[in-house]
Amino acid sequence: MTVRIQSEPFDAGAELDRFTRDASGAGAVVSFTGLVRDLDGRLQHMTIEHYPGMTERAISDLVAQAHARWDLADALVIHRFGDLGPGAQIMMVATASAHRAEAFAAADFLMDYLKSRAPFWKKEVTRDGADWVAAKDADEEALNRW
Amino acid sequence: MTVRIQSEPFDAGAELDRFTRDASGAGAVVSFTGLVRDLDGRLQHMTIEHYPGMTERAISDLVAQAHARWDLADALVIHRFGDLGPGAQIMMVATASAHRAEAFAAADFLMDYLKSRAPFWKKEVTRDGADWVAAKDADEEALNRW
Amino acid sequence: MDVLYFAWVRERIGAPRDTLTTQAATVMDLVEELRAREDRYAAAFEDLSALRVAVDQELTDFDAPLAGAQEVAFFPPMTGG
Amino acid sequence: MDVLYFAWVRERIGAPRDTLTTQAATVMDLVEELRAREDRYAAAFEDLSALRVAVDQELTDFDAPLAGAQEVAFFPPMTGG
Repeated sequence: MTVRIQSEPFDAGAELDRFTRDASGAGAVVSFTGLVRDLDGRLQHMTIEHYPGMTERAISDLVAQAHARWDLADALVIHRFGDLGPGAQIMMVATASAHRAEAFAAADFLMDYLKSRAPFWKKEVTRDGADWVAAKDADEEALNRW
Repeated sequence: MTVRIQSEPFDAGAELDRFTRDASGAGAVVSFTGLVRDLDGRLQHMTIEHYPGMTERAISDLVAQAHARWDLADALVIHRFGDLGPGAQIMMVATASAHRAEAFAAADFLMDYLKSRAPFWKKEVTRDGADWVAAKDADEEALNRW
Repeated sequence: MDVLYFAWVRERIGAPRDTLTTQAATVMDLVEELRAREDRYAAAFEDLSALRVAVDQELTDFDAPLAGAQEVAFFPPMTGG
Repeated sequence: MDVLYFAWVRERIGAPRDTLTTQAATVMDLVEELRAREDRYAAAFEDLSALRVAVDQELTDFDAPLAGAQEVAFFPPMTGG
């Protein structure tokens, strides 16, 4: 298990290659990359705040839950905080399993819970001002799938 | 849409980075990589046969179906044929969307259909001989999800 | 008409393709013609539930018509991905 | 006890944390104490349905006990991923 919370950019492709190499024998690797959307060109940057300490704990706990539910060879979570420009990579999740359905389900589960249960808050800064992104009902409801 | 059927190896990380860069503005990118399992060290190599012409057609058709069902910014399918050693990357799928659920669903759908509806056949060569991999009932049943 | 064979169907028949002229109206008629050719064909087409067929590169059924078809392919259930 | 604020809760209160001594038995008791401090606290805690709370870095409810707690955090619903 790898969980990294960092302000620095990361290279999703290189991370995927390293993860895949280390999980050799797994057969199936699923990755998710989340990017800053440019809001039709209005976005200047996004600021991500987090709760140091709790963030690592909460995510490690989610990964442990994923391992308990699915037959995973390995899992990776990287999440950035700080100021990110349009198009920047915010975070990635990767899962490896002998079975593609398990790798997909675990990555999907981790994303749903990271959205609503890991202590991150996004603020969008545009020329018109700065606004905290509101949590979506759909994201909360997505947790009922699991 | 990119569909590539090739005997040469590919670099999943570099492909993911290029795909993500080209799909900027999408917000969510999901990838799947399929690897040759080593069968507890017994595998010498896997041979993948395909049906040139039909393969490209069938996969382009699946990608078009995915675009019709989900709000996708882009999709990528790369699938190798020929002899592949243990741990080699067999294929990858990537999907990009404004919404993570759509990117996940489309990648999952493409994988289910690539398994059972794209004209590829796998043969495992071990010291004990060579055997065509049998299609699994579970793979056929997975199509009923869609 | 080109008739293509893949995977163990190709191995059992011992060739990747035949080019033939046929009056077969359906895939099933063509299968009967091929079965009558030689034992290796009869062996390859013994259990049709283990076979899939494509006509002009589209998956179809054994009762599909062959009028105008240029390429028919027989193979086991696919195992891609 | 450290009381931490994040996102717009931090902005509304104007500070990322308070260190205080309290006899509050539950999170709700602590909220009442904070509300009574100053208008900016009252404003931050006006609508509890818009807030979440963690005690010692575990998400919990407003009726959770505070016995032995060292760190309480208040924040809006999370928007990670």
